[in-house]
Amino acid sequence: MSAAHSQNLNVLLQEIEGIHLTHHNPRRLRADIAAEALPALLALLRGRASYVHLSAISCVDWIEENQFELVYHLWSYETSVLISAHIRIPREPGIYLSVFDIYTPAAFFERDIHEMFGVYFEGSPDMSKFILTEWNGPPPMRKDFNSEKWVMETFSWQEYHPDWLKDLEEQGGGIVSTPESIRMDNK
Amino acid sequence: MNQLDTLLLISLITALISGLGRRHQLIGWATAILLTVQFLALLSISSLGYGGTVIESAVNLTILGQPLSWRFDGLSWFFALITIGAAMASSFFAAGIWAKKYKKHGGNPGLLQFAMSLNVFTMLVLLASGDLLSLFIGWELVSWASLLLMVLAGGIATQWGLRYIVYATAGAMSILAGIGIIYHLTGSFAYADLAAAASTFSTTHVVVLSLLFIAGFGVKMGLLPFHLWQAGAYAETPGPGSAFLGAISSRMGLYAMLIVVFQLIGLGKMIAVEIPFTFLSLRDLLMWVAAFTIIFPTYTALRQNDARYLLAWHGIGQGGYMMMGLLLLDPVGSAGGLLHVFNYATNQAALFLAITAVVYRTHTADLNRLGGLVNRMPLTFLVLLVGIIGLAGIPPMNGFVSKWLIYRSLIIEGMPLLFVATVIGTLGTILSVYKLIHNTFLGQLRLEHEHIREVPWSMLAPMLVVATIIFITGFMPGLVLDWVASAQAALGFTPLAYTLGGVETARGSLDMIWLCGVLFGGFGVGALLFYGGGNKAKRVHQLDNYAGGHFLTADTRYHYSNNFYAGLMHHIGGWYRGTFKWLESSLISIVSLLSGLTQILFHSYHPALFLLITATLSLYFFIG
Amino acid sequence: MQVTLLTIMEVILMPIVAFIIGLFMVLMMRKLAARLQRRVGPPLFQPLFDIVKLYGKQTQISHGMIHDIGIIMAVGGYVAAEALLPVPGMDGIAAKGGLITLAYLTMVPSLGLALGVGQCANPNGSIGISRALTSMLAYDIPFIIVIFGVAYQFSSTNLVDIIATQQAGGFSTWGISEMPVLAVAGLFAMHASLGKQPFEIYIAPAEIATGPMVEMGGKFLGGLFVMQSFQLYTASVLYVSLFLGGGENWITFLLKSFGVLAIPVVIAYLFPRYRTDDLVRLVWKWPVMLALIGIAFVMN
Amino acid sequence: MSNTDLSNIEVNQKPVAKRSNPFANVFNELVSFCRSRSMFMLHYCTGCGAIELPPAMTSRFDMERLGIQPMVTPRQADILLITGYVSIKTLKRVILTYEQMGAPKYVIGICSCTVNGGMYWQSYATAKKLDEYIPVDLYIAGCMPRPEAVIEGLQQLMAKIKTDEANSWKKYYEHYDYYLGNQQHLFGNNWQTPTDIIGEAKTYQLEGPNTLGEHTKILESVQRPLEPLEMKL
Amino acid sequence: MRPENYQAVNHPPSNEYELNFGPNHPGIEGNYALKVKLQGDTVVEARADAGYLHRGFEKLMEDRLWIQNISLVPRICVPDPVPMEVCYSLAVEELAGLELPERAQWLRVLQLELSRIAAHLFYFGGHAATTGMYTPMYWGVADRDLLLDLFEELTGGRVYSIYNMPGGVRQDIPRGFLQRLSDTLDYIEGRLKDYDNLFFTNQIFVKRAKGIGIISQEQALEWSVTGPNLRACGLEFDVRRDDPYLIYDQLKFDIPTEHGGDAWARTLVRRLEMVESISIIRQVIKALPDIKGPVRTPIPNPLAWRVPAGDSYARVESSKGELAYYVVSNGGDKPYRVHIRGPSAMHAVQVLEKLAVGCRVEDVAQTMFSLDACPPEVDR
Repeated sequence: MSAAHSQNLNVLLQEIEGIHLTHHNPRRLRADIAAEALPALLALLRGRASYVHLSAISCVDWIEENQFELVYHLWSYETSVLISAHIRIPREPGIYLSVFDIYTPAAFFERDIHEMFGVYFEGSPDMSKFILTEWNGPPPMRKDFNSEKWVMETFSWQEYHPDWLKDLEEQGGGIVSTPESIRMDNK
Repeated sequence: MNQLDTLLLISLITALISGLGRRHQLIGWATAILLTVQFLALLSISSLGYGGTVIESAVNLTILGQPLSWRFDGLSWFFALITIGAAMASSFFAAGIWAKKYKKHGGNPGLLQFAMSLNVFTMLVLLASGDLLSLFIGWELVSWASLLLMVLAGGIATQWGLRYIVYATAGAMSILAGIGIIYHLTGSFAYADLAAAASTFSTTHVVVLSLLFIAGFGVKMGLLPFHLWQAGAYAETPGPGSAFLGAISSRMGLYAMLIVVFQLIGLGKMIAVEIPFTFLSLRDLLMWVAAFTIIFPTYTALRQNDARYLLAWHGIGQGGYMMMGLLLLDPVGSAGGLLHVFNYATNQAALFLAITAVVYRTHTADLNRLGGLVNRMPLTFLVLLVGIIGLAGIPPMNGFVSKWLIYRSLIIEGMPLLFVATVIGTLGTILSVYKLIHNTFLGQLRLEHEHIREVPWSMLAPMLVVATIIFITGFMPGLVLDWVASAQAALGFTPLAYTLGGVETARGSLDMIWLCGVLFGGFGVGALLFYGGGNKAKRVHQLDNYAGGHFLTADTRYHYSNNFYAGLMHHIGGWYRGTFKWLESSLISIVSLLSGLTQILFHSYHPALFLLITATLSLYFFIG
Repeated sequence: MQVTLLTIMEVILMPIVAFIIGLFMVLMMRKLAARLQRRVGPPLFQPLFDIVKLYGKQTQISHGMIHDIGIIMAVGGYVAAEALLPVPGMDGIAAKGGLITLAYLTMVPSLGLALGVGQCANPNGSIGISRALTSMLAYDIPFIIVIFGVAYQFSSTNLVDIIATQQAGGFSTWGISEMPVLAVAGLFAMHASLGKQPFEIYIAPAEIATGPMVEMGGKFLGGLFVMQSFQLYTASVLYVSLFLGGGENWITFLLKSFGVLAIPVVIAYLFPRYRTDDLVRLVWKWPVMLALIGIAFVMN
Repeated sequence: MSNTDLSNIEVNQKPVAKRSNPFANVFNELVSFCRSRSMFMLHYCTGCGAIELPPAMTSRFDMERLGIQPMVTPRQADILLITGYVSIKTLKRVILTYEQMGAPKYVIGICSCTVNGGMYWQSYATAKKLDEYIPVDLYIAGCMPRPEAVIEGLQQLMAKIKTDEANSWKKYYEHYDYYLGNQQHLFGNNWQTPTDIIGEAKTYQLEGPNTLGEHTKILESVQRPLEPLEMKL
Repeated sequence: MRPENYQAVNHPPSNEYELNFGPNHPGIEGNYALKVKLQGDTVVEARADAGYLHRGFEKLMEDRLWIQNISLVPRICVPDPVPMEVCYSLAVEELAGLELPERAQWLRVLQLELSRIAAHLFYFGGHAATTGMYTPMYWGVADRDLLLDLFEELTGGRVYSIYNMPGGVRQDIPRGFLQRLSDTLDYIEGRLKDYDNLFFTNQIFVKRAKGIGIISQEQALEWSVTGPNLRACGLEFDVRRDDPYLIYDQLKFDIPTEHGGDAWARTLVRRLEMVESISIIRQVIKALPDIKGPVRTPIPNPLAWRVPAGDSYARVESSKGELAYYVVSNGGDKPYRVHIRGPSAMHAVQVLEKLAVGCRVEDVAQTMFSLDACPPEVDR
C-alpha cells in the first residue's frame, strides 16, 4: 500500500466515530467499530475509498460474552488492502441491519448467518431458509447447540464387527489387522 | 317430381319444420331424423356416385325471360353427400344432451338446428344449379344462410359474421360482374352456351373472367388473400355448427369454382396464359396461390392458443390442398383434390365435435387452460386422435390417401417447389395438431378437471361414427374413389384408375389395405413385445414423476403448453409479425384509396364526366 | 395366392432381419464413439443385453394407457416401415407403398412416441417432444426434396424400381453418381433425422434430462432401444437404396449400410449440439440449398 | 431410534424353485446374465465420491467395457451409487429416487461415510447408516475409493446379480415397515413419497410379513391419496 | 415431505410452468438444484436450492484439533481440494506466527498449480458435456488422471492429498518426481492442441458459448464475482499477484483476461490459465532443486497444540476464484470459529440466479457450468 493511499484512507476513516484501527500486516487492516456506525463506515468505504468488493461476512458466536461478532471483510482492488470491520451485537435478540443496499453479495452471507446463527438482518431481501430447509432444530452454528449430542440421540450406529464381516474374514478378507494389533506391532 | 325434387323438397321441409317448431328438444331430434331422410333420399340417387347420368329437376322457372334450371350430376352428388353427412353428424350431436347445456347458457338450440338445416337446403340448391343464374341465386342463399349460423352466438361472433358478410358481398359482386360479362359475351346464362362460347374467348376475357370468378368464389373458400374472415367466423360458431361449417361450407366455393372456372371456362386456356415478366402461366399462379393458402394459414394455426381457432385455420389451409390437387389437372391429382374434400370434411367434423365435447365439459377451449384429459375423456381423445392423424395426413387414416395422390401427381408433373410447399404445410399441420392434442389431452391434469367425466353417448355416438368413417375410408379408399371418379367424369377429367386399396400404377402405387395390414401387424408385434415381454406395468400418479429428484407439488403447474414450439418460434416467429394484419390493412387501404379517388373524381368534376369516363373505360375494356 | 403367402413371409422376416442388423448398428455406433474417445467400448452383445435386461425388469411404471400405446406405436411403426424397405432377395410390400408412404410411415413412430411422452406429464418430456417435432420439421424439408429428386430421376416412387434401375447400370447409374449434390443433402438430412450431435436437441441430457425418455423405464425404455436400432437401420438402408444402388447381395448391402451410417456417427461425437433455432436455421439453409441445386440438375 | 436391526434378518430367500421347464430356467438365467452385463447407473452425485466416477467411466478405466453406462433419470437406471455422505436433505431425494427406480435395483454405498457416517460422524446434517433407510447391496469403503476399487466393486455386484444374490431390493418391499419407520424417525411422521411402495409390493407379489406394520399405519393416517389417474368412461 | 402439497388447489392462471434442474440432473454440477419457472422456453425466474451437500464443516471444525482439521478441509471442494488445505494452513500459520520454510512454499505452489490444471481439465469436460459433446469430457478426465497419479506419488492420495499442514508440507518430494512431472506436463501441453481443435475452436461450441450468461464489468464488481469469471469480464485481478501469498511474487506469470464476460470468455480464460500454470510449474521445477532446507517447521505436540488467541483472514486463488478462510482462535486446542468463503458461494447462488433469468432452457446448464460453480463450497 502506497503511503498516499494509506494517508487518504486514514483521513477518511477518522470520519467515523469510535473507530479503532489495527494493522496486522501491510495488507490487512482491522477496524473495530460500534455496531451503529458500521453502515456509515461501509457506505464510506464503498463510496469514497474504492472498497467495492465484499469478500465475506463472518459471524462469531461469543457465548460467554453473550455477543455475536460480525466481521465484514472488504477488499479494494486499487489499494490492495483488506479491511475487516468488526462489530459486536448482543446475542439476544440478535437483530442487526442488512447492508444489502451497500453490498449486493451481503444478501447471501446474511441469509447464511441467519440460518446458521439465527441473527436476523432487517432489510435483507430474503431471509428464508436456504441450506437447512429440512432442519427444524436450533441454528446449528450457535455454540450452545451440541451437534454430537444431537447425533447420538438421533442416529444409531453400524456394528463394527457384524456377521457378514466374519464370513469375509474366514475367506481371508475383511479387516486383516485391527487397530489394536497395529499399535502392538509398532511397539 | 323426380328423386332430385324429392330431395330438395325434403330439405326444404326440414328447414321449415326446424324453423317453425317451438320445443328445441323435439326440433333437434326431428331435424336430425329428417336429415337422415334426406340422406336416404340422396342415397336413392346414388347411381350418380357410380357414374350415372345427370338428373334434371322437374322444376323450371323463367325469370325475366331467363330460364332457371336445376340438375344433379356426379360432382353435385359427391358434395351433397358430404354436406348432408356433416349436417347429420352435427345435428345428432347437437340434438341430445348438448342442447340442454347450450340452452342453459343462453343459446337457442332450435335456432341452431334451423340454421343448419337451412344451410343444407341452400347448399343443395347451389349444388343443383343448372345455369349461371341459379348458381348465383344458390350462392347468395348459401352466403346468407351461413351468416345466420355464424352470428348465432352473438358477441364477438357477430363481429366476425359482419366481417364475413363484407367479404362475401364483395365476392358476390365480383361473381356478378363475371356473370354480367359472360352474359354480355354469350347472351345466355346456360352452362352449355358458356362452354360452347368459351373456346372463342380472347385471352383478356379468360384472364378477367377467371380472376373475377376465382376471387369471388375464393372468398368463400378462404383462398389467400381472402381468408381473413374465415377462422374467426367458423371458430365462434356454436360447437356443432362450427363442425358443419368447417367440414363443408367453404367447399361450396370450390364447387362453384369447379363448375365455372374448371368446367366451363376451362383450365386448358389458363395454362396458355403467360403472366408477363414471369415464367408462370395463370394456372401456375393459381397453384402458388393454393400453395400459400396451404402454408400461411397452417402456420398461423401453429400459433393459436384456442383449439377452435386452431382447427378453423387448418380449415383454410386444407382448402389449399384441394385447390392444388384439382389444378394439377391429371387424374391422380384431381382425384386427390376431390378425395381430400371428403377426407377433410370427415376429419374436421370429428375434430370440431371432439373439441366441442371438451368445451362441453371444461367450458374452455383455451389450450393453456386444459391438459391431461385423456384419463377423463378417453373416447373423445380417441376421436380427436383419429381426426388429427387424418388431418395431418399420416397413415393409416384417410387424409394420407388424398395427400399421397396429390404428392404423387406433383412428382409426376415435376413440380418440386410446389411439392415442397405442400410438404411444409403437412409438417406444420403435424406440429400444430400435436400441440392441440398435447395441450388438451396429454400432460398434467388440472385440478379443476379432476372430477369431469366422459361426454354422454348422444354426443359420443356421432363422433365415433365419423371417426369410424375416417378409419374405414383410410383402410379402403376405393370406397370413396368410386364417387370421386364419377365426380371427375362429371367435371370432364379422366377418371382415376383405382383399386379398393388405393391406386395401382406401374411406377409407384399405393395399397392401403396392405399398408394398414402391415402397420397394424407392426402394432401387433409392438403390443406383443410390450405386453408379452416383461412384467405388467403399474400405473402411477402423475406426481410420481422425475423432477431432478424433487418432490412435485399439486399446486404447481408443470404442463408446458404456452408457446409450445418456442425453439422454432425463435427462428420463424419474426416472420409472423403482423403479416396478416398487414395484409388486411393493405387490402382495406387499397379499397379506400380507390373509393376515395373515385369520390374525389365524382365530387370535383362534373358527375356526368365521371360517368362518361367510367363508361368509356369499361366499354373499352370489355369490347376492345 | 402363392405370391401373397410369400409376401407375408417376407413381411414377417424383414423386420427381424432389420432388428438384428440394427442391433449391430447400435453396437457399431457405440464402438466408434469409444474409439474416438480412446477407450474400448462395449462388448459385442451389449445392445442385446440392454434390451433383454430392460424387458426383464421386475417393476414397470406406466403413466397410463397412452404411455403404453406410445411405445407400441413407436416400435410397431418401424416394424411396419421395414416391410417397405427392400433388402437383397426380399421386396416385401415395397411396391405397394413406395417412397412417399415410407417417408410418412416413419413419422408414425415419432408421433406415437410423442403421444406416449405427452401422457407422462413431465415438462422435460414435453419440451423434448416440442424440440423433436421442430427438428423433424427442419430435416424433413431437405429430405422430402431429396425424395422428390430421386423419384423424379427414376420417374418412380417405387423403391424396387429405383433399386433395379440403379443396379442395372452399375455404379454410373447409382444415385450418388447421377445426383451427387442430392446425395450430399440426403446425407445431411439423414444425419439430422438420426438425432445425433449436432442435431441432438431433443435428447439433450444436460438441458432436459433426455427429453422424451425421461419417464421411460423398463420395457418402455427397452421399446425405445428397439426403436433406435430400427431407426438406424431404416435411415441407412433408405439412403443406400436411394443413392448407393441398394444391395446386390447381402455382403455389399451390409457394407454399404454400415459404411453410410459410420459417417454421421463419427461426425456426431466430435460436435456439441445446436440450439433449437440454430438447428432449424442451419438445416433450412445448407441442405435445402444443396437439395434445390440438386433438383435443378435432376430436372434438366 | 430404529426398532429392529435388520442386518441379521435374512431376506426372505425363497430359492427360486427350479421350474420343471428347462427353457424357463434358461430364460431366467439369461435375464439374470443380461442384468449383470447391462447395468445403468444413475447420474446422481450425492457426495464427494462422485469425483472418482468420471475417471471410472471415461477413457482410462472405461466402465462401458462392462456394460455400465450412466443414465439420467431414476426410471431408466438400475444402480444407485450413493457416493459418500448423504445429508438429510439429500437422503429424502435419494429415497424418492430409489423408490422411482424400477426393480431389480441395486444400491452401492461408495465411501466410508455411507457405512457409518465416516468422518462426519458427529455432523448434525448427515445421515449415518445408509442401510437403515434404503437397503444396500454392496459397500465400497475408502475415502474415497479409487476407480479401480469402484470397478472391482461393480464387478462383484455383477457376480452377485448373475447368481441372483443381489436381492436387497426385495428387502425393501418385504421390510418396508422397518425402512419407513427409520425414515419417519428422521423426517417426522408426515413423511410421504409419491411412490406407492405398498401398492407396488401388492401388484408384484413382493409383500412379506413385515411389509405392513405400525409405521405404515402412521403413513396411511397422514397420507394424501396419490392414486393413479384411472381412465374413466 | 410436505404432504399438504399433494392437496388440491387450483392452478394459478398463468402460463408459466416449473422445471427442476437437479439435484439428480446431468445439467447441474454436483448435488445442487436450480428451480426455474419458464415461459415457453425462456426462464422468467430462477431459484437456487442448496444444502444437499451440507455437512456443517464449520461446526465440525470447532470440535476438532487444529491439526485434525487438515483432513477435513479438502472435502469442501472436491474437484480442486489443494487450495483448501493451503488456505487453512496459511490462516493457522498466521495466527500461530509460524514461519514457513521456503521449500515448503515452493512445494505448495507446485501443488496449487497442479490442482488448478486438474480442475480446469475437469471443467472443460463438464462444460463440453452440457453442450452435448462428450469426447472432451472423456479425454479431459483421462488426462486429469495423469495429474492425479502425480498427486498420488507426491502425497499418497489421489484426490484428497492432506499434504499441507500448518508449518509446511508433510514430506519432501520422491526421487525422480520432478522428471515425471515434467514429462506429464509436456504431454498435457501437447494435448492442448487436440483440445483446441476439438473443443475450443469448434465452431458450434463457439456459437453456443458466445453471448451466454453475459456479466458486465459493473455487474461483476457488484456481485463480487472473482477468479476466472471476473477476469473474463476484462478485469485483471488475481489474488496470486495482488494479494500475494507463498512465493507467488517471485514467479513470473501473466494474468489472462478476456472481454465479453460470457461463457465463451470464461472458458477461454481458463484455457489460457492452464498454460500459465504449466509455466509456473516449470519455474518451480527449475527452482526447486536449488532450494534446500526443511519442508516443515515443526510444531509442538500436535495433539495438544494451542494456537494463540486472535483471528486471521487468509485468501488464495483457487481455480474457481477467491477462496478465503476466516479463522478465530480463543487460545484453545481447537479453532473457535472457522468461516469459509468459497468462491462458488457467490457464483452458484446470486450470480447464477440473475444470469439464468431471460436465458433459454438450452443455456441454463451451460451458464452454470461456465461459471464453474462448485456446490459443496456453497453448502460447506
